[in-house]
Amino acid sequence: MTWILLKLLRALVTMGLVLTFVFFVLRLSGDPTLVLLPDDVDQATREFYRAKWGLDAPLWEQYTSYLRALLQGDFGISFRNNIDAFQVVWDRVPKTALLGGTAIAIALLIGMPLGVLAAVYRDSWLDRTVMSIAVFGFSMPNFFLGILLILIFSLKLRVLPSSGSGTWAHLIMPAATLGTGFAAQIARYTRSSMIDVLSKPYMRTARSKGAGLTRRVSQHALPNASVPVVTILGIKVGEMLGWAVVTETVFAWPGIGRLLTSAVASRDLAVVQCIMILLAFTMVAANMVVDLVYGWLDPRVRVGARAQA
Amino acid sequence: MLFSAENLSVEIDRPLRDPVSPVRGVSFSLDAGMTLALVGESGCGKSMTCLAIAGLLPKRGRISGGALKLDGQDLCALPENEAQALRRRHLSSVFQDATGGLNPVRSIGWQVAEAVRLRKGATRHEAQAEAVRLLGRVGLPDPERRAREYPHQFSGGMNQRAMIALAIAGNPRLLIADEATTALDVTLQAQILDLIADLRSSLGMGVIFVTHDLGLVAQTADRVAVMYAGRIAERADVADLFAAPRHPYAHGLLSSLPERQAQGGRLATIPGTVPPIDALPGGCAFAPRCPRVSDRCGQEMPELALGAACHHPLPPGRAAATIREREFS
Amino acid sequence: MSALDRPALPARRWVWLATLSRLPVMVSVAAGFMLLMLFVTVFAQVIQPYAFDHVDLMNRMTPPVPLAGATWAHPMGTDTLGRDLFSRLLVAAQTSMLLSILGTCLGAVMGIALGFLAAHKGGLWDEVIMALVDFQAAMPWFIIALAILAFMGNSMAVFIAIMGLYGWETYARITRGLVLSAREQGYALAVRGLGAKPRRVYLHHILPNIAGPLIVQLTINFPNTILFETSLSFLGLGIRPPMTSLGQMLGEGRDYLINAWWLAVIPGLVIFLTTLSMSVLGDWLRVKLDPSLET
Amino acid sequence: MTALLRAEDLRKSYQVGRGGLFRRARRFNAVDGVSLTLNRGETLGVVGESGCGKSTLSRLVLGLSPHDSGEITFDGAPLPDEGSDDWRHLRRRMQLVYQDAAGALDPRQSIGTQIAEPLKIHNLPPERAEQALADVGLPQAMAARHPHELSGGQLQRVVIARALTLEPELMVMDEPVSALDVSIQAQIVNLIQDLQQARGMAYLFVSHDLSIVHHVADRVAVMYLGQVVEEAPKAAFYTRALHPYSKALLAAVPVPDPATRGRAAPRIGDPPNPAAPPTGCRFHPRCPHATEQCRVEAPALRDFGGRRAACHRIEELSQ
Amino acid sequence: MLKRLKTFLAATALSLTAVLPAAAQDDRPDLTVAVNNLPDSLESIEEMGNVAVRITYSMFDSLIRRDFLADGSGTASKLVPGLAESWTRIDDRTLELTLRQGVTFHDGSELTSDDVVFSFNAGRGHGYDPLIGGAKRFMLTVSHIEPVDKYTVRVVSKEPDVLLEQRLAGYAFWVVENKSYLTMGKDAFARKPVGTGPYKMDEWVDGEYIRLVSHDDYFGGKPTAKSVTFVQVPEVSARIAGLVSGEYDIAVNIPPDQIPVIEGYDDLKVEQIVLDNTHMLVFFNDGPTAHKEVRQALSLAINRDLLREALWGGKNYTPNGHQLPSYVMYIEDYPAFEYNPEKARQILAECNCYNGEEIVYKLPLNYYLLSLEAAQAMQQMWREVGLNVTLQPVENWSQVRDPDQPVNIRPWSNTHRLPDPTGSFVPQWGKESDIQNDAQKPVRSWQAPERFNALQDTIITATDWDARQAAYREALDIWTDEAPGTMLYNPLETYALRRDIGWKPYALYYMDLRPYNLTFGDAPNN
Repeated sequence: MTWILLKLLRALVTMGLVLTFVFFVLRLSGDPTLVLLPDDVDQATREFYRAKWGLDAPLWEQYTSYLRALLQGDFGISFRNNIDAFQVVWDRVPKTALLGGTAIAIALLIGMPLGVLAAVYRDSWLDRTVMSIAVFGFSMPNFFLGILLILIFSLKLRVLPSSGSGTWAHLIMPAATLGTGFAAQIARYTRSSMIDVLSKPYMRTARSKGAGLTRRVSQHALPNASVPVVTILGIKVGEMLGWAVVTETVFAWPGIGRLLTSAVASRDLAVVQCIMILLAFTMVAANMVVDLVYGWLDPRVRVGARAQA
Repeated sequence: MLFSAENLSVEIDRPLRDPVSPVRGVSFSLDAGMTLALVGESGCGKSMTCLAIAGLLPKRGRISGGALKLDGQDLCALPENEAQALRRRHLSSVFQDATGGLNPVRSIGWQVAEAVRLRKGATRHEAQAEAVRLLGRVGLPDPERRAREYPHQFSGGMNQRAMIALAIAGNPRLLIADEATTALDVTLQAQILDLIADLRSSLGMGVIFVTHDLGLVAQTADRVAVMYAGRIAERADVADLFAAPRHPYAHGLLSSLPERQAQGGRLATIPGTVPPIDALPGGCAFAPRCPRVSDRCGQEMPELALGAACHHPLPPGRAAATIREREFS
Repeated sequence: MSALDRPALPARRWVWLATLSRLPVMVSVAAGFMLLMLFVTVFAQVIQPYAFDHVDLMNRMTPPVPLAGATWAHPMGTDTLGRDLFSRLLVAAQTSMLLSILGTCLGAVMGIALGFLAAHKGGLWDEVIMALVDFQAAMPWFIIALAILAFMGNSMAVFIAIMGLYGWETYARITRGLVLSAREQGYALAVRGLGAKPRRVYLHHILPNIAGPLIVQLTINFPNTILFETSLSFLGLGIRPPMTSLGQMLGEGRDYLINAWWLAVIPGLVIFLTTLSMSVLGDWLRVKLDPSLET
Repeated sequence: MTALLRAEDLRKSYQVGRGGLFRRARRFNAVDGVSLTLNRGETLGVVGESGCGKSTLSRLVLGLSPHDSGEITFDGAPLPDEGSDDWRHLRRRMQLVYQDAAGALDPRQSIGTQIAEPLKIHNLPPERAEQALADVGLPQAMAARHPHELSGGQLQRVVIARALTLEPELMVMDEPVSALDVSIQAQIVNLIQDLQQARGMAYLFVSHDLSIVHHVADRVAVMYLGQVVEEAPKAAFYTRALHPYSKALLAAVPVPDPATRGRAAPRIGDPPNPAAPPTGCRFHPRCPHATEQCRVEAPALRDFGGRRAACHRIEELSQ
Repeated sequence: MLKRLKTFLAATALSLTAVLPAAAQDDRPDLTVAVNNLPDSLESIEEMGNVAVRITYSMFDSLIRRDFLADGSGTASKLVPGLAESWTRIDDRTLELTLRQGVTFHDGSELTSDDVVFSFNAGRGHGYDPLIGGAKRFMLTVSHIEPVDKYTVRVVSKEPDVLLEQRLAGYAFWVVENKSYLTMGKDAFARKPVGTGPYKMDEWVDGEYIRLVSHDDYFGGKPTAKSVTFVQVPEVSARIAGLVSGEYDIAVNIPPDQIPVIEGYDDLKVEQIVLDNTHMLVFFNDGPTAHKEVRQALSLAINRDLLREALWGGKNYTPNGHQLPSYVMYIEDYPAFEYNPEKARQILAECNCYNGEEIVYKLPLNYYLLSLEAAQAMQQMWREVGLNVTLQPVENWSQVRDPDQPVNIRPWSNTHRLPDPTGSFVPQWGKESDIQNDAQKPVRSWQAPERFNALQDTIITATDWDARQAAYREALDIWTDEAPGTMLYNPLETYALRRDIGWKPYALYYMDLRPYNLTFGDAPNN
């Protein structure tokens, strides 16, 4: 149990650092009333709102009261529309989760099998083809791929909607855009991990038992090879969140990423902070989930063992 | 005769270069309940021979000639799947790195049970019970509990025992032990050797025992094949070899053992180093290092005759200890 | 000892130069493209036919050459203000390359230095540096960068600092691991046992031996940095007018996707080809320099 | 004459894994109270199985890793602090050769550069490099090569040559021939012995191979789980070992003589986890002669006329 | 006389709306509008931005309605009855209005004078949390509104105000439902307002869309769409792509460059209008631009014709002076803004006050349509007369106005909210204005001549139109000479929509979706 506590403690420290960092960087960056209030509002009005949003107190006090509020689950009020900031953010979570989840599913369902095939048939034409596609896949900038897809499927062929999130048809292009690079990376990692595992002595043992190729791959190699892939998956969550912002912007997908860009543009401090904390929490949580999965996949992971990146 | 290798050759393809032959025309035979030791220095082809027999050659490797006869059936002549089925039923291997040879994410019991199922086609439940029995048979205390544990929870010796349990699942007739005790401490090694000997006699297995340690050969083998550069240099009964090696290489090896030296004196040595497998000299591969070399050796490959592949073998029955050192300097 | 701990391939320092003549086609093409990009980076101002910001309102959005209505005066056409797209592309590529090189180098230098420090000092130093690494890794840096740039306002210094901070933790982690394992085994230990001072051990022995994996990491990181820069500029938060970068051009061109698709597609293609070339080169280098890291 | 090297009650522990939030990390005593002496020109063989602490010991006595407690004196003076100038100067007098010769050489530098490196470090005349290469029987042409172009035996010669350039008084040989083939092993053993005769160096010869130690050593110390359980002149040890572990060890060695077959291997079970050594006598769970006293009380290393052993029951068993 | 005419017109308008055929029943289409942004609040008194009035115009009605389509242009400023059937001037400070009877709010309650009084009095407006004073500026002269009986109210101004009727037809004078406002509270009401308009709130998903559904009891007839959804699509290309792929029926805020694209599709068309809004430049009284001559040169160097031609396809215009042709007292012969680089150079040479110092033009990104493009083009124009202008695009206004950083020029836009200088010129440039009282850094304030400010008083309070016009002309002269800023052009607002939708845009950002301006199928006004 100790190591779970330790993990939690580390996570808490990291979270604390993140939110402190975010708080100070954002607070030090200028006066939100200048953005949020109309251009020609008088000074008294500005003061009123500064007081209302708690921007008039000394920075240190703002910080402590912010922390105090956070501990009570209060993320503050969105400056823009007076709604609970957490609510504003939380409303968008399902959309981003749907997009990210689909992208991860695409990545795993396409990337893993391709990586396995490439490794098993190493140096064959299949391997070379898969790996070439993978290099293309992860070199392709997300925003460029998105734009090309829009150009082809929305503007030329007029078959898929280019923006919004109403139906499953809306999901296709954003998820494909977000999932492609990811799938390519997963394919590469799976391949290298599989190649590593396939050369391990226990694979020879399995062969000497008379286990067939399918059995060797599915029962012996894959459980071992998926361990580093899962780790990578955890690490890549953060990267994916970044890409999600871009993808959501390109496809006007109303998720966290879009909320972030608009909140950032309008200096909605409470919302931006809430998003940052949520994202950092997601990454920390993802890493913990990875640790758990890791332990489940690999019995060697024991007390205090530290996952190697 | 349980098993024989006849003129076995192995080729390994290399990218952008000519293939190499780490095993070139190796022949030996083995009866049930007997131990044959394959001995030689690193790179002599002994492990590759084992892999060829077990059908575990690396992807680029293949048997390029000869026959492998198990109960008279030639594994090389059979279709691939039939040969593999025969191997699966009758043949198994134990390798040096037991801990690496076990799958780290599967329990010991699962792995042994899998071998049982693959070899005998038992049900999951039966296989599990059989696995526990086998683990007990190889001397693991509390096999019920141990079966649920993973390789990393075992010591090296326990893992080697588990590997042996895995290897004897389904009562194979031929066991290949490739440097099976090399990584173990001497006190453990002795015990594992005892275990293998015990199993051999109780199960009536033939054992091919691959090692570089002449001490082990002396202690375990009935017959010995000394390999050098992919070929058998000498093939003899163990007592004969140690009493009077006929091939100069075998003789050199034995002489360089500290046990066979006068105390405090210099050790006998074989000058030079083993040639790389892709740059063998013409004729006898040992010729450049051989004290008995003649012109003929550089041109003509010696055939294995009367147990030694040498144009100038040492006379039979002559005690090795009496050979004077100057012959090798 | 895992495969990662093993020292890099022995003394093949110049072998890759010798094998340059028999490179795979893909690698040669990629290398050629990167050389072209480097040439542009250095000489953009020399080869540009027009000033990149020269506005010509009467010649707006002329198409690139193979298309109808194109002129050789503007082989890639002009943008919404009649500026020569080819010239802009040169300068944009220059900016993006410079920023990415600068960012990569900053990150690498910082990461490698901290990695060495953590490995050398150990103890509290190590703990603190690794905590920073964990912290950096736990932050969605792209998103933080976005917020910082939007809130702090964009200045070149801030932008470069943010790019430099991107990815340093990977270098730190890798360097620390490599140094620790290199130091604990073999040659480094032996040289220390001969009485060499740490400086000699690190500079003469460890650094050359871990350079391979680090260079490989550099090649992995570089395309990411390009994407980082272009993504931010694409979102309008990085390089901004009147300056230009590839991402900024693409972002600007996005609004004209329907009537002037080339405004977005040409810079997008250049970004794609750059990252692709770098990845191809990186893969090849990785096999050459550090077989243990093959992915 | 003072001993060249003297170690008193040396202890060294390593941390196993990471500590928990509410628990301190377990420590593993790799070397636990070892005392030994080595005279000039003498060879002390240290034998034991993997994990017994013999390699750790070899690094401790050289000062290459700091010890937790105890005392090491070299030529009458305590070892200076690791990394200090004195410590660095002392390198000239004591050198290490160990099993992994390929690892001990920088893969990126030529043999010549590497052999000359200690001379550069200590400002010694560069000619010594050539001499050293000749001393280990390698042609001068080797100097231009890189490590990956050499065979295992040649690499080990290079490592020895590099150590020789400093003309040390003490060489610690940690399994110097274990990785080599039998025929090459013999070459290196001969070389090591020749050098000792020529230069009068003292060797601390660490090995798991009892026959090689038998061949090279003057005295033998047996280690078990971090402790010396027996120390004796070679002849006495090989003819009549006192400690039950020494006996088991000797009995387990496969003798290359088929005539000796049929000896039963000592059934002493698997070694315990070194990180959690047994109480009392550390050998007691595997000892056929263990008593209640052995379980509880750790035996001291006692003197038996020129030899030492740590066992409660030596008197009874030797009768 | 005037009063009677208005009543007549109002009656005609009413009869016209009544005569309009009732729209189809359940098969009315759902309308989807892709908008660049959604507002944060729908409380019209608080949120008066472009993105808000576009939506609130469909949810509320004003007492008097400005009929933009009176001449079919979308820029007309004719006043017609709204919620008030008729109105009469009691004196020059009091206007009495008679409410239409039987008008129902979205919640089913009937419109009475209580609602009107509440909408403009202390409960809301000035009295209630009046801090965001978007509305306050247009109510400047209004003292209070009082009920006479259930269907009659009186609007009283503090001073004589000839524009009272126009004000009532303008921004923010939308009537809300009294009781629900008080029960819900302002914040909740801002999310789900209750008005009399043709469409009522259905669902609001922040950052995604606002969906309104038909208010079938609308007094102006049954709305022609079953629902109207405003979908937030900030990117131009995405709006167009969505329109092309059939997701949206109307896309707003289309840059002029995209017009040929839209026209390239058979099933799409564009509707354009030049807005009652002028893109401006403000020259701060700070650094090089503290010199009047530099400011004049900056203005003279701008080739407005070229900018309009290149950026706006020549479809918009630059006003002659700070006024619009639709102004009641439009000065038709007022000279246009001059483009004369020669003269600019000459002024600079003669004044001896400018030696190539850096002039900083800071502009917020993505704020005014094409402002960045215009800025880059103008930079080159300025360079040609020797003015060294640096462009600094920034994130937001606070960076533009950062008191610690140099800034000499910033972009601006002036909306002409009333067809009169008091609707724009006076509040934006007068003595109370931010231009003359820079809150960030007072030294940047325009030091307007006293005469200018005195003339402003006349414009506000005089009731004699000729006196007002004379004062206005003189003020414009001073303004042009002093050049605290200059005008560029009025932007063109372009809507792209399905060809079978009949709908016309207005010169303000209102989207009028009332039955008379929204038809499907064979459009009568097409």
